[in-house]
Amino acid sequence: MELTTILFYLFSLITLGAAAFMVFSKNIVHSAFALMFALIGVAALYVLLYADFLAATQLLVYVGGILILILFGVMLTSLGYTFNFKTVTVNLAPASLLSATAAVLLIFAFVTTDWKISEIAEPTDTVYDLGMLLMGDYILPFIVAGVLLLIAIIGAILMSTHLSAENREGV
Amino acid sequence: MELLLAQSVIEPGLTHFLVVSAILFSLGVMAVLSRRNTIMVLMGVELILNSANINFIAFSRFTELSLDGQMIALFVIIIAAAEAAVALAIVLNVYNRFKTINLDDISLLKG
Amino acid sequence: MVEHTLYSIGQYLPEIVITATLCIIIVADLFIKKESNTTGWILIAGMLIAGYFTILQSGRAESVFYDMVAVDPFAVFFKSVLVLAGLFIVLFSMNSLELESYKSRIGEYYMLIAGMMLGMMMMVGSTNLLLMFLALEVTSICSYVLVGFTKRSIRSSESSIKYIIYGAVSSGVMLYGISLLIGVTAATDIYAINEAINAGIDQTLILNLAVLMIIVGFGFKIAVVPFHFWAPDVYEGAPVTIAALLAVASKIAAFGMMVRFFSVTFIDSAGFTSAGVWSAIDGIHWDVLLGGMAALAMIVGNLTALMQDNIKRMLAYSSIAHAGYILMGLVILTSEGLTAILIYLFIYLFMNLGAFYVAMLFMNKAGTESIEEYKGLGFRAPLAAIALTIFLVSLTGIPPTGGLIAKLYIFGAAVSAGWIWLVVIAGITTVISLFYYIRVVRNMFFYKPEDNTPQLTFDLMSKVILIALLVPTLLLGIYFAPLLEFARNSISMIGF
Amino acid sequence: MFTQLPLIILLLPLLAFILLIFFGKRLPRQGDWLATGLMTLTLFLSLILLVVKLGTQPAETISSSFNWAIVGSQVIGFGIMIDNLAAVMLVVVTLVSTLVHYFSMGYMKDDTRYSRYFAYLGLFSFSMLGIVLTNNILLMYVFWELVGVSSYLLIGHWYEKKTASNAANKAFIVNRIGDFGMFVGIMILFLSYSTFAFEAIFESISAGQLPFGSEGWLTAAGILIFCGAIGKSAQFPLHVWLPDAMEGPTPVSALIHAATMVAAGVYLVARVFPMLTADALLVIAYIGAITALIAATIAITQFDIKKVLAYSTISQLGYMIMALGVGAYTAGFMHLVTHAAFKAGLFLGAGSVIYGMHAALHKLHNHHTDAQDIRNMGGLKSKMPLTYWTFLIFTLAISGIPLTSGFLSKDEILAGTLAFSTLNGHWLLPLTGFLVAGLTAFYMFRLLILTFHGKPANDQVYSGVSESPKVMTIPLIILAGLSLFFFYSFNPFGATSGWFYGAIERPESMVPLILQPAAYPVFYEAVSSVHTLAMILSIIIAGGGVVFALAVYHWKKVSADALAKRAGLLYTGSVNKWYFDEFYDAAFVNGTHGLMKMLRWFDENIIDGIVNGSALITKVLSRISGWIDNNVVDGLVNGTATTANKAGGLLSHVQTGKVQTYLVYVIFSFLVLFVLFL
Amino acid sequence: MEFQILGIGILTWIVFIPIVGMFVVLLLPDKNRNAIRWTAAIATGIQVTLAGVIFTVFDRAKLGINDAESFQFIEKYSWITVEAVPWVGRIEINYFLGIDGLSVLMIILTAIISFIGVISSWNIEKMVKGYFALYLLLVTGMMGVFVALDFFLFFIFWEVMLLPMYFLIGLWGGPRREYAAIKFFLYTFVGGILMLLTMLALYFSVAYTDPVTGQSVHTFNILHMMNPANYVEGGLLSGVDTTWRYVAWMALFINFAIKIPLFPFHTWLPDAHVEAPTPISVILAGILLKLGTYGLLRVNFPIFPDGTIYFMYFMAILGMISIIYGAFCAMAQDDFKKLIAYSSISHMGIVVLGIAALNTQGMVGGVLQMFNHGIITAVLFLAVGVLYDRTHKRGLYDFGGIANQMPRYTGLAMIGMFAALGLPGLNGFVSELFSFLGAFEAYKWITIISVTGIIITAGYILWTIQRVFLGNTPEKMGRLEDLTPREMLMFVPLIVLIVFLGVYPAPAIELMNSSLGYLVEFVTNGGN
Repeated sequence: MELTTILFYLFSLITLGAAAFMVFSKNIVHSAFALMFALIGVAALYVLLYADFLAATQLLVYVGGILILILFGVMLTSLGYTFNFKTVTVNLAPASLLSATAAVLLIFAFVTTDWKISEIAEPTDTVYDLGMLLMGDYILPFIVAGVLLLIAIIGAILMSTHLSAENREGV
Repeated sequence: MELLLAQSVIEPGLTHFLVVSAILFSLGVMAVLSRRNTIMVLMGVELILNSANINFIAFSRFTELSLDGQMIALFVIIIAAAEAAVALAIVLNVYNRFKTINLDDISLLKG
Repeated sequence: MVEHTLYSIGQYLPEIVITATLCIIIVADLFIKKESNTTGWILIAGMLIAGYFTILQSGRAESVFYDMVAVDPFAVFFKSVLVLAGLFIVLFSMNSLELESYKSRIGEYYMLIAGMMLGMMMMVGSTNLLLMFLALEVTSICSYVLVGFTKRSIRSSESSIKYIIYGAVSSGVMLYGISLLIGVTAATDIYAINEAINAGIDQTLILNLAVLMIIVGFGFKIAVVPFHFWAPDVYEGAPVTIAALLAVASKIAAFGMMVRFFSVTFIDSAGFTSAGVWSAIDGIHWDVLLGGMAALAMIVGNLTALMQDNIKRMLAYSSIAHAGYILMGLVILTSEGLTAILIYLFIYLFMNLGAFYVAMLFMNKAGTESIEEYKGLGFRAPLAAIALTIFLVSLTGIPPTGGLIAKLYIFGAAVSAGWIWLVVIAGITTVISLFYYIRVVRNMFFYKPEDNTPQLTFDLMSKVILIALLVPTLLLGIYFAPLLEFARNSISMIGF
Repeated sequence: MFTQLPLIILLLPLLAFILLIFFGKRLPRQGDWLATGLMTLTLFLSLILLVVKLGTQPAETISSSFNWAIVGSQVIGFGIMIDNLAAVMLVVVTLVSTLVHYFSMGYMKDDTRYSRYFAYLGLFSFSMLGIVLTNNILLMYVFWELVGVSSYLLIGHWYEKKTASNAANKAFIVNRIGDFGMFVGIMILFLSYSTFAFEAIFESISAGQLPFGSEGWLTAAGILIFCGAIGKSAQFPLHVWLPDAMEGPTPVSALIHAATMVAAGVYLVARVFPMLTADALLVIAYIGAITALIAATIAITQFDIKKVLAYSTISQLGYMIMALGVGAYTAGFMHLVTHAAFKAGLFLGAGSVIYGMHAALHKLHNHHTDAQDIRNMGGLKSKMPLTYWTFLIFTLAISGIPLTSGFLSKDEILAGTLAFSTLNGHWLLPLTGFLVAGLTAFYMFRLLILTFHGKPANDQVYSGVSESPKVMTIPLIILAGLSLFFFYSFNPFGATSGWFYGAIERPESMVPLILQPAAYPVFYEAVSSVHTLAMILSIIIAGGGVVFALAVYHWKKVSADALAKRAGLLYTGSVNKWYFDEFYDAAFVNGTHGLMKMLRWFDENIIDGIVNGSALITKVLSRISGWIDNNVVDGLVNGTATTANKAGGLLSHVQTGKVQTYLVYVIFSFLVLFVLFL
Repeated sequence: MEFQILGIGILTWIVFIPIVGMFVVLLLPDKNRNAIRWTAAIATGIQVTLAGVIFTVFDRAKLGINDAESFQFIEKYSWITVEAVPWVGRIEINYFLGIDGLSVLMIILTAIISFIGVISSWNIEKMVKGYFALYLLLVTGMMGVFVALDFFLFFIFWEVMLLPMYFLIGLWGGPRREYAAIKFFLYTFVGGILMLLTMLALYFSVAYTDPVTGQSVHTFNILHMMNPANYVEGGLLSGVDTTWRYVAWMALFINFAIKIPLFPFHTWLPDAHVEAPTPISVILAGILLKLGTYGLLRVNFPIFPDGTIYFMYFMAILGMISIIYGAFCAMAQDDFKKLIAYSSISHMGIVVLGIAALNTQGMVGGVLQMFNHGIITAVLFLAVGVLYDRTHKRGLYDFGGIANQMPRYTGLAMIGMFAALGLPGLNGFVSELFSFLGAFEAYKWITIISVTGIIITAGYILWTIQRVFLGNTPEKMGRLEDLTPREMLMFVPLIVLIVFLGVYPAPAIELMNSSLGYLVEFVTNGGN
């Protein structure tokens, strides 16, 4: 058994276990931290897939950015009136049925499919290649992604600021 | 069959990663469908996006897709960040108006 | 490489102009007085310039940005239609009483519309799955915010949260589908995907799964049954201008993208020239699937619309039904079908915008969205009421209005392709649609207003906008040859 | 002259009609002089025509026609045909009409719609003349219906009375039923021969062309056309309208319902005689016989003076029809002519009596006594001598007493039936004939005696009665004269030698040989061999009837009540007109009413219901109408509105407003679609 | 082409004069009611004049039907033409007007009834401007249907009538007007959709070869659709006696049957008639119903001769049921207007029976009956309207003794009623006669049963006369004024026509004789 194999199973287990914990946990803060573990697990899986740059990005953006954002969200919306990190579930029966079915179907599809495999060799430096692609073939998506982030930031500010405060300013 | 199974246990190939992503996807769906808390739902969405990303990167390793897959995954992460920012801002806004972020209770519009 | 990038920029002027406008608005918003409409005018100017550049692109057929973007008649058609829709939406917005109390943020509002325009124009031109998804997300994120723009309205907030959750999940599923499609074909470019498919794909199960998941995303965007549930709630909660934008522009863009995706990706490139009919590859019957969805959309949309009292909600269901009619054209996937889609969308633009506009005017002046409370409006505001009547009649498809021509072509294409059962359902549901449209008309005209209610007066600009929407709606019902020509020439996509 | 003169004769009454309808009220004396004058002129012209026709071209049939319309390649011509039959009939019609005009000037003097009345008389005369003059069965049908409508208008002249308008309706509708048959007959003829003209049709038949290639259709066509006659001539089973039609003014009854219009049926049969097959004729004969018998048995027990006359008319018409049916063509037609004179006289006489009674009752302000009931009369002989004597002559004529015209024609008919039975063995026909002859004599004398003899029923009234004015009595006298034998034949015991028999001859049958009735020579031989026997029998039977009537009502040797009691059911049946009206009411009128109510219900609930009910439309319509009108109570609509709301609720239920529920639907749909496409 | 006014063909004039009138009406101030009325009167008056010109000039010998050469007053301009793109033929929609013996009578009828309708609308006081604008639009639609030879144009005119009619019933009608209006709208719209689909199927199955360019051109030209040679190989409706052709025939038939209205598609009619204001009832019964039978003759018969022959009996039986059923239902009504509405069903059944016979007599009778019924029923509805104006009642039991109070009115109305009853000497008889004659040749028993309808008709008409005109005046009715000169003006022309055509129908028959004869020949030969 090679190391990569062991690592794969390990990280897969971590990822899926954390994700499952996140989904089923009653406490939202616990869920958020479980999500962190899941995301880290995914990053590790990226490494196994030779995507080291992506793994780094995953850690930076997701764990460093999005997760913090989510935690902020949790805090902001759970503070103020009551401290309540507990959350409840709805649609439990249909949701579990549907997601279980989805899982079964997807796994069935993946397992039965005869994939055309053409494995690539372990690349030396994905960062360079990715950078070249980004400035070349993917220049347009790159720029657009920038615009998207700009819009998202302005939109987020727009949505999160209090209007009532402005009203007081007499606008 | 047994041999195939044994082999696949031993060597993690494309299918292994896909299966992981499938389970992750389903868990995301589960969260989206079943959690009352809006933020939980958003976390579920993140799981879905991550599962797709696993696919992209797995394909980039195991098929002729090569780096394109990683590229797409990169953009997906950016998109996820933007979406999360906006979504959380909206959640805050809703929280200000409804004093709750339980999706179940946000249902004035119907019929 | 750099040369190509530079050249591509030259071919991408409309989008670039919009992006520039977006930036200018952000900057201008910092300096100008908050109460003015200046940012709106800037956007209009930007869109006009973009429209101008779009027209300059007509007749061209090339691929730019490393085969990610097509500049072809198809894209030009959609871009011009989108610009037209955008112009009207901005004009509506300037008139909207609803937005009046958000004047301090109107700059952001127009900025977001600009962003949405950018996203939509990219949607219709992209030939790369990544760019398509990115464009879709740009559009969506802008629209999520716009739907919640009127923050004081609790309904607006609710609709924005519903919209973003629904949208995020849908696009997540779609993304998963895209990942599978890319994985199975090892290509991101739709032409390359097409090649791979034509070369023979063994993994049809995955292909099915992938396309189905992608359809979830498209279905969400065009609001077609069974992916339509967000539409009524969101339309009702959103500001009416944004509801119009979603019902018209965003739907048009999504159709543009969807048509391009399906007709390029699943074309049988061998059979295409000889048979004269585009046919999807063997063993996969997306046409039946889409046909079923179209039928469902027509049935559910029209039936549920019967029950509605809120005019925006009614128009939401009506637009779900219309999505069904338009989808018929895609189901057929012949050149006639595609022509019919373009014709339909073009006419749909005017009549649906018109209906939304009058609804907005009535909301401004009479303060109601309830169809029940439209009673007597025909006497209080004859011009607007007559205009609304014409728009609704057009939506029903009664001559001499453009709506008939739209239906005529879509039905005709379906008949010629032998989709009789679909056409029959379309016919029956058209009859059903008569009821809810005519109910509005009846309420307006068949009841006398109460004695002391004042006449509603509209300013000149409202009237001009109204006429600008009315004239094409009527004219296209009588003389539609140019449109026909335009649409016919516009179905050619790059590579075909 | 034979093209213009008939046209003028035809159009003069129409002119009168048009002038009176538009200007009647503004003319002096409301234009009665105009109508009467024009009618008199018509009479003279008709007489001239008759004389000239008989004098110059007795054997010719003169016809002229023009193209009325061209449909496809078929030319439909209309025209005029003058043969002896038409010429004689023309005089009969114009004569009776003229006399009725004169009589009406007195009788209708104070009527509120005096000019309208004369206008309608003009319309009637026009239509009747049209029937007589046409050469074409379609045109005949046209005038046939016009006669019907003018009769409708005249019966309903006093339309304020419900009974009058009812009677008018009844007359029209019952006639329509007959006309329906005639119409079908006409269609058969036209489709077989592509023409409506009598002569052309006969020619084609004689050339061996059968309708739709079948002999049965020829018989059917004949019988169907005869249906028209059944209606118009009040034959069994459509005779019920005629007694009711007596609601019209009495002169109208004389004109239309005794002398001319009802005779149109007979004229029709005479016209189409050449195309009638033996079978058809047999049917005709039996219908006539049945009619004659039924009507006579009813007439015996009636007390309304006009009703008695009405039933007697039906009976006599049955006679004529029977005569034609058995082949006694000339006799039948002659009876038409003689009957026209004496029956018109009888009606006018009755009119005179009613007029007198009315005037007397009016003076006494007595409005509850029926002026037409013979039980309220009696002994009027001395008060109205002119009326009485003329009435007597008419009664003798109708009873078939020698020296009258009625004797001549009736005798020939009876001989004809007898001859027919000797040839074919249909002995029921002569039996009926003789029986009816006796009954006729009986009830006519009963009428005469009860009206004019005996003691007055009410002295007060009696004293008020006086003779009618000259304008009314002179027509009576003229008609009485015409009821004597010498106008028709100088031999009081045989008409065959008279001018009438010379002028009117039975036409040759055109139908194929195997379908023909007995040939004329054969028949004629049979007639002459039984003629004397028939004559003797008829005199005896008629005399017997008269004597019996005298015995019962004049000499009171036999009690009428006792007779009635002994007759039992027969009497009750007769008094109640054999329950025809009741039967028709129950079977047809109520049937129609029931059917129409049922269909209306069906239409409003089932057809409309199906339309409304086809699930969606119901829902929509009901909702919409619910919105539309909350005040109108509409059970159907309201009932479905609630179910519609339920259905609407079901659909809206999907739209819960909960975004996660929507997502459940989405994922579910996705999975379902996937499984479907797997 | 020879008849042009200001360079525009006479048919265009006669169709679009009311639209011109409509715009004038819209421009006139609301207050100036008389000017609005006069505008409408002048517009329709011009139509009558033009119809008169057409009547005079019309060449009776020309056949028409499927031969473009022998149509008259042809106007043909290209309307929509899109040149060929590689894999689809050229498409073509034409502005193609023309008349033949089939349509000329209908044009005259439309002109006359529209004009009378304006006169009868004179006392409309509510929203005069809107009323006349819609009225004139309606007139254009009706006239257009009768002259259009391009299916698309035909369809447009057909559907254009919907909305004005909806408003005219819905805004100016009686108490249940909205229900009636929506019902009318619904029914007709259903038919319209069926026609639309069939039209499209035809369009794609028919392509003629352009003699100039040799291109294969898909076309909406009705005349081209009649030519079996123009059906493309493998088209949905190509071939003879195929299922799809029968389906298409049936779809069109249902559309037209709704308009006629034929049992069991008739239930919109009583409601619409009862609720509509008098002039609209007149238009509805006088012209609109004829569109249905006209459509059958113009479209169904020549384009689908195979279907027509196949469904002959079916049509005849429906005609028969309509005759009897309509008559019985009419008899059961207490409402004067409803009674006339049902009588229309009965009388239109005669038209269908006549044309279903597929022979010249039946055809001539049917078309003549269309004209005659238009005139007669107009008189009857006007008659009801006159009474309604005075008493605001329509129940048959509300009246009585009108004859004494309004003698002139009674006279005129009774002529109308007798014409409806089929009295010889009045026009109704002539057309019924030919219809039945034709039908009898084809269907013996069906016709015999149908003819019994005339007995029932006599029954309900006489009953109505008795209840309304005869008897004594009920006390609550009060004194009624006899016809005013304006009312006389609307009655007299129609009555004159009734009598004249009853006595001498040749002028009307000769207009259509040759065309209809040819139509029969054409259909019975299976379109060759």
